[in-house]
Amino acid sequence: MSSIDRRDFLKLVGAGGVGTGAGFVLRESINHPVEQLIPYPVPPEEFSPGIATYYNSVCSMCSAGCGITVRTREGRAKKIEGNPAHPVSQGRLCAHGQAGLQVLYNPDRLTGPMSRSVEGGELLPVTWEEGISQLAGRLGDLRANGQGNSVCFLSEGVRGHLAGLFELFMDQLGSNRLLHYDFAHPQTLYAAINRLFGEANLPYYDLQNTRFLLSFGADYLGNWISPVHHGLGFGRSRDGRDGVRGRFVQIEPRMSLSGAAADEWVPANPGTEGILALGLAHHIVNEGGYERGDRDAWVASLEAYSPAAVAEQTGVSADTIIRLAETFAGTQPSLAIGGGAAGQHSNGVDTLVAVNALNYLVGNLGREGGLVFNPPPAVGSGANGAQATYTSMLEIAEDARQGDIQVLILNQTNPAFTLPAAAEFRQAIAEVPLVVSLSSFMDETTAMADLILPSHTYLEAWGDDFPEPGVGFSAGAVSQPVVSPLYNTRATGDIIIGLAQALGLTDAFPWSNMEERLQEGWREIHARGVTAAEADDFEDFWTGVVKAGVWGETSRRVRPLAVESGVIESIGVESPEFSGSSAEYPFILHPYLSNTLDDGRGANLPWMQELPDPMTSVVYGSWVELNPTTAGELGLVEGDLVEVESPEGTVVAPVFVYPAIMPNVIAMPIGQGHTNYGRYASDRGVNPIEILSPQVEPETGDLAWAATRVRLVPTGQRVEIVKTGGVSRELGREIIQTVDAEPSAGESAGLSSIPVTVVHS
Amino acid sequence: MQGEREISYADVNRDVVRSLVETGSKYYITLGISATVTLLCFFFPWFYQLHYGIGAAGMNQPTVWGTYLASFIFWIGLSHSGTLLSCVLHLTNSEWRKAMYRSAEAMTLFSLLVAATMVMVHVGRPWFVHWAVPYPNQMEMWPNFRSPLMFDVMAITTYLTGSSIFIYMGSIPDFAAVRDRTTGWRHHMYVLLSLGWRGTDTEWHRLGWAYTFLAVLIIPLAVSVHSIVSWDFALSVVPALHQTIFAPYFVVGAIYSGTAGIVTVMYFLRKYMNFEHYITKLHFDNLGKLLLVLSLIWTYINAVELFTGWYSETSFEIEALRYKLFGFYAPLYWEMILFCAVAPLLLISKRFRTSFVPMLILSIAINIGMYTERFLIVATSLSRQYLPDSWRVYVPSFVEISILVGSLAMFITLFLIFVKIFPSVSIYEVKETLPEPEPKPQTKAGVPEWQPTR
Amino acid sequence: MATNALGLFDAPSTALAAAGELKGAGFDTPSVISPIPLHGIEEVLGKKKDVIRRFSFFGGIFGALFGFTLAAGTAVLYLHPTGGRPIIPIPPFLIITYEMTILLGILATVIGFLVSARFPAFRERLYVPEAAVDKFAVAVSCKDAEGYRRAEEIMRGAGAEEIRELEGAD
Amino acid sequence: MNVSLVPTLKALKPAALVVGAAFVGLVFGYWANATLFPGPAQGTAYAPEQPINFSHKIHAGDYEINCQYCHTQARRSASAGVPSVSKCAGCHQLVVPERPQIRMVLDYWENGEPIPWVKVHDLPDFVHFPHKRHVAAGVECQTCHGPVETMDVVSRQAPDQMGLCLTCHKEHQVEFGTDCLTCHK
Amino acid sequence: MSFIDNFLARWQEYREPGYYKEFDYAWTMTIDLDRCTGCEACVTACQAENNIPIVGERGLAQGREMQWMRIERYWEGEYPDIKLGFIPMLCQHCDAAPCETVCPVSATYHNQDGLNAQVYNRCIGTRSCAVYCPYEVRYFNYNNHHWDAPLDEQLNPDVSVREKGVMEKCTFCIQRIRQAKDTAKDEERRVGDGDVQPACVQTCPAEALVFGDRNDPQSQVSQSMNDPRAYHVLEEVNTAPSVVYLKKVETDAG
Repeated sequence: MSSIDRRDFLKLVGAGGVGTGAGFVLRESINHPVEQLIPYPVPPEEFSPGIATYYNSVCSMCSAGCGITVRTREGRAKKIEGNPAHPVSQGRLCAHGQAGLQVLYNPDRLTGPMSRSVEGGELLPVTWEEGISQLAGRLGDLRANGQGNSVCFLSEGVRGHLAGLFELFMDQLGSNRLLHYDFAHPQTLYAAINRLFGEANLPYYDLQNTRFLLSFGADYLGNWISPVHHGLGFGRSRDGRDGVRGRFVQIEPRMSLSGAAADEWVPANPGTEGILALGLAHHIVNEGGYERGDRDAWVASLEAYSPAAVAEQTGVSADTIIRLAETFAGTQPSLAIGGGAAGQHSNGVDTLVAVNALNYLVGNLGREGGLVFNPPPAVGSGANGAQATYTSMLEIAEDARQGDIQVLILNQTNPAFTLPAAAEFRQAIAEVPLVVSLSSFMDETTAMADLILPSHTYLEAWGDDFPEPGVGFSAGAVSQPVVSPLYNTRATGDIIIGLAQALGLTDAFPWSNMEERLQEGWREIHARGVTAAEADDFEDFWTGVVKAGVWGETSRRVRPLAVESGVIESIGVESPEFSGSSAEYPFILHPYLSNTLDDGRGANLPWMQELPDPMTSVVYGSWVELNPTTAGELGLVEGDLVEVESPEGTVVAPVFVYPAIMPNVIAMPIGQGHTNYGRYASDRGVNPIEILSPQVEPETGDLAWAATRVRLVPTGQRVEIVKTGGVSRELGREIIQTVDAEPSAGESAGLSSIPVTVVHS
Repeated sequence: MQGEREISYADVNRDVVRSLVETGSKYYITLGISATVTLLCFFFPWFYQLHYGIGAAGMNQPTVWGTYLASFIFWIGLSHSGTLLSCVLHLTNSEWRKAMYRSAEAMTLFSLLVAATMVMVHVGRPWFVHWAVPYPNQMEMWPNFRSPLMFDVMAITTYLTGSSIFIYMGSIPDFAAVRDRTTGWRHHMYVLLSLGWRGTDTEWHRLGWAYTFLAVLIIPLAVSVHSIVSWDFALSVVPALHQTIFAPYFVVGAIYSGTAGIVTVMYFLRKYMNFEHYITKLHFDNLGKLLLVLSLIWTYINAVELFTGWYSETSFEIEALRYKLFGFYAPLYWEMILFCAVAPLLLISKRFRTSFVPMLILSIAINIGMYTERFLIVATSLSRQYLPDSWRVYVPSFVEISILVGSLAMFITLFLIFVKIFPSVSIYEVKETLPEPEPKPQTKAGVPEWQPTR
Repeated sequence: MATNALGLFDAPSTALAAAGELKGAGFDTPSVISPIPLHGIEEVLGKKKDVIRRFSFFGGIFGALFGFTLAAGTAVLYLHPTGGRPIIPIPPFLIITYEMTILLGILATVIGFLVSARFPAFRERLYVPEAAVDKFAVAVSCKDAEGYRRAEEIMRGAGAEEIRELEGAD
Repeated sequence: MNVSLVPTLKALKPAALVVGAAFVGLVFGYWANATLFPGPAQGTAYAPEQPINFSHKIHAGDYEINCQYCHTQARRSASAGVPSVSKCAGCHQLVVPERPQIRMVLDYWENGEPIPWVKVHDLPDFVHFPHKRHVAAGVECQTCHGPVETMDVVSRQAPDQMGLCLTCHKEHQVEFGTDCLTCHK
Repeated sequence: MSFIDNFLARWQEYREPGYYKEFDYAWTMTIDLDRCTGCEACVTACQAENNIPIVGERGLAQGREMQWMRIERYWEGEYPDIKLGFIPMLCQHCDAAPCETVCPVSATYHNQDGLNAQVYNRCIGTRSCAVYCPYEVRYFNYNNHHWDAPLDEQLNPDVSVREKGVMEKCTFCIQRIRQAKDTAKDEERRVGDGDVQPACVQTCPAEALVFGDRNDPQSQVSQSMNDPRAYHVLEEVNTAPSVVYLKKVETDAG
């Protein structure tokens, strides 16, 4: 075949051409996209590309006030870690604190001021100037006509100079309606401490040096007061000391995280914890060889609480009571703490008084491993001052209905979610002509606002915090912006100052922004000159504090071992009252703060939604916890949807058979059931707070949120509960191995082992 | 052979060539349907999975293996009787093999191909599977030959090569025969395939030897292949999988399902390719006996597995056992027992063995049972491992099921194409089974001209 | 000039008989073309020696070496210690060795077959299509016309149906 | 007769030729694309057009400005860093501000905009390449980036491929230089 | 043929089980179960540090959680005397790891620091390692994961984001180890005790987790490994883990 004819030749050329094209396209298709190198117009001083920079600040995810260290790269926050220098967190941090990043980078953040042009109309973006002037105008008029008091300011619990700023602003307006509202604020504990010891602030519970801890319903490792610090204490008390191993006993109707960690879990009927405490007291005073002068008084007021009688009411056997009493008195130092649901019954304050009195009886006041009294915080009156009780919230609502409230300013607090439906707070807000929200998220309450002036998140703003309760000495920290603001938002302090200036209150508010306010405030602290080693120049002091992220005084208070007069005589705990008849509503509802979502504020953080509940491993969603026997009687299994019906309403949630809960109690986690609050939170699970009956603790007027009776109505439907765990039984596989405790002896480490950062210049 | 009527050498050629060149509309319809199903049920879902990720399937943590792997083992298993059986029977030169071995080997070939595609479907990043092939590259990386999976790669490559060569060698004389009777592109094709075969005594002699050596080599290979597949599981430390008996268990299971597969294929060949004279009751009878034996061995091994598990009295083994027998997948388990251990006992009766439709149904039932077995091996053990708090059941997703169906269709499609290219009954070996032609009385008449059937 | 006599028989027996006589008559060993392998042909035409076995054997040996070298060699080229095993563990590598032995054994066998049977055929060779159906052909090469006549005679005697004179080698 | 393969092969030759031609075309086309338009995909001689015709030849070559004068991060950080616009402006407000290209730089500077340089060497995201360590080890920039000081337009000299790293690491017996985790994150 | 010579010369070495006679650093973690409170701070810390995706409710319902560090919980007894134990479960970095041998492409192997390395970009997704791992700590990317902007701003640039079809697991925060080694190298010293801590160890409020180099007898981790309570989970599988658990202490009532 010497020569190929024309047709063949063309064929070949054609084939070759097609092939070439194909090859060309092939390479083109696997080519990477072009990438670019974008330089800074001006190189930033604080950081250089590829190298991490660390900023110290304060965590605001809960009220504990842990010091944090934020790792940033290229000006973006990448990771939050505990600040090793901070006495509360000491380099550690809880899951919640870690998730702070998702508050900052939350896709559902409010990106700028918005206003409702017409009543019930759309929220439309406005400029800050417009927003501020709109509000300032309204406030100006009211102030001018002496109606300043018709302005109400509802904030989340804030401390330090921001709290001061709020107070200043409000009385410049001539209003006394400034309230901090947090669902979980331990109102009753404050009252109890006050009645018992005449202290305005909570004492420091020194877990890490105690050798025997009795916790009455306080989930100190979950979310009671300062979980991270308690965690440290727990760990060190357990294994931190040679030969000494702290023992922990948890008394509560439903096993909490702390209950699981404890060596012993004692279920006691809801609301009878105080009675149980007095039972212990009775034994200590009568058989415990109690010698102090006031013995007779004790005997007198305690005689109704013989272990036998108490056993009767609490459902805890007399032997157990006596055993606990003896160990408590015998193992020194020992510590009794109370809180959580135990303090949220009709007898809340009495209960906590009784519990804390135990510490007095064994002489654990103001000493290591006991109850250490805090000095007043370096700035402000402390956390309890402005805190709203349920009753005061009801008053606000009532005033709103009366039309006495013209302007309602909300700061990061979400009463529409955290108040029972019975409070009819939503309806009340609707009555207020101008509702303003400074929240960073579109939560249920903000959704009802007419004007939204979104604040920075805590990672973008200046601020300071003085942990309350402290750690036995007064400490504080400055929180600084770790990233430049993502959106068109402003620091809460700046908004207030801005408002004040717009109102012409320049002489009361001479500062141009929060940072200045802080510096001035810290000047005073510096001037007090009580810091351990003092930097003589304020600038150095200031930079030092900001760098270290913490400041502290080493001075401790010495306080006589005594209780307020008349307390002993008046001591006693009524049996708890519940709404609804036990016949109609056989179960007691035990709501508890979700370990992952807190009181619901964590629900918009995907990490928190995906973090399995430690006890049940459930993610995303709500559930109802039932004792296996109860479930058996009702013929319910995991996943069956039931109506939880209280006198106040009904919620529907799937059953989770929970092995460690009393048969007459059902438990539900608080936190889910948002209707707004972003893509991760909204329309997920149910909110048990809604069906709580408006039972109040008479002394404080705080909501007795553990005092609701309910009944269960199976719906016949079922759902698959989404959880990460499989079968939570070991089946003898010795995965978690154990040894028996060896008798502990030896002495404990000193309280001074808590590091106090000394600021050098 | 005992066909209903005597057939001559010429008949054989005629019938076989007919089966190749004469194609009815029924064939095309079947082919069309199976091809379409392959496209819709295999390739579309697969492309979706490539786009979305393995998440398209129902697998989860910790059950990270699912039906894809089960199918893989199933197809590998199915491949096991063809060539292996053919080899054994060749060496023991049993007559009855000769009519059926060609299609049996074809089955091996195609089920292997399908198995290979199942691997592609199974892995998370199929676009990188070439990393499992030892070739020099700029990364200076090589596969890890310590891995059971690499044993697999090697074994299956070898097996695929081996069986395709085996089936081809056996067909050369037939290609030659067909070559002379065809025209056009078919002729060209067969000219190439037959390599110029003539059938001289030398050529026959060489072929005979080569064929025997191949048979000798392939038998141990086939055994090793399924042992190695079993080691993918047995070399792990997973309670129900870490078992010494797995290799023989898998091999027997493979031959078992494979033999059942042959019965199925035989039935259809006989019915739709009009090979009634070549594939007869005899074959079904023999295959039936084989099946019976295999089912007994298989049952025995199952019993042994359960017994040792039970006897161990460790939480892990006991749980695995309990879960298999009474757990979430128990219905499947008992279905498997019914189909693979109980039903085959019918084969004791000769009437059953020699009646076609019942045999067909049984063979299909057995393979359903065997697929279940493979599925259970994966599912029950992986969903019940060491840490109870990580236990979770696994349910196949729609995509997985569709791909399973699709793979079956793919197998059928390949087979349909095969029967039109390869003489699906071996011409020369069938002739060997016929009585030798006797010399005719002398006639001066020349050789009658042979008419190619067209 | 050389030529071939090719006789067609319709039974193996007669064909073999013819082949035997031809051999006896001093012709070079004739070749028998048949549709099936003929038993007893060796008695007639003498044993053929077979080379394929050598191919298979040495292929296998080479495969074994290759297999182990592949496994061990690549393992040391880039060290990836795994699971507390040595870089070169024997048992797993024996499996690779085993597989490679068989693979190369098979390939060698095929080559052996092709070589020894002289495939593929590029030149035309002696062939009659009928021999692929039901005829048995005996082909013998004859030096001259005389030789051809004798071959024809013998085959007719043996009962050939037809004799063809064919040019060309073997 | 007719057992030979030759006639068939002859018959099939045209078809074979066509297929062959198509294949050759495929290879050629791929090669052509690779040589004519060497994209950011691996390979050498990729020299994209930059927003400004910055010449390393003039700066690094003729004026012998040290690489790290502009790429300051190279010795401190994983990324070598591309100079900020202010750095360019710093000199060029005084030096030849009138030239059109320089004008463009100054415009960027005055508008406070970054210059969108196009990446020439682009390592995959799963690779951890700390310039710092390599500078510290005394590796010349040119080893990987080629004789930049002679380039008016920077082009990729080394294929950004694993083999390259390995060869060098082996050559210099880098401690654990072939451990995957040394480079892969 | 230098290659062959080399090969023969080092034959002994290549026959050494586990290859490494001694690790350069032997990174080890001890977990004190008596301290662990199950608060799961470690879980979130890990998620934040290692770009672990947000799987979403659907994904979790399908059982495809991604927690390199997870907490397992085991109930013991029945109401009222019932106990709940927590055990953090993460990659045990076994020195005889079943997962390593099975990978056909050497995407996972044991490196000179005793780390069980997982090279994401080499993984082809056969998932065999997850099957072979008795601790169930290998997690597979069933699909590409997505971070709603601006959540992606949080992603750690030192850790690659894994694509679909890739197996992933705890690395003992290799990026931190790398960083520590880098600094140490600058200061011409070895990495000291406490220089490097994985995110989980760093954040654990109860200080239940300790991390360090067990080659250094002075290191905190070596100390706590000597605790009589030390044990390995699933000892019987004989995987020689680098994670050591300290037994939980049981106290009889009173």
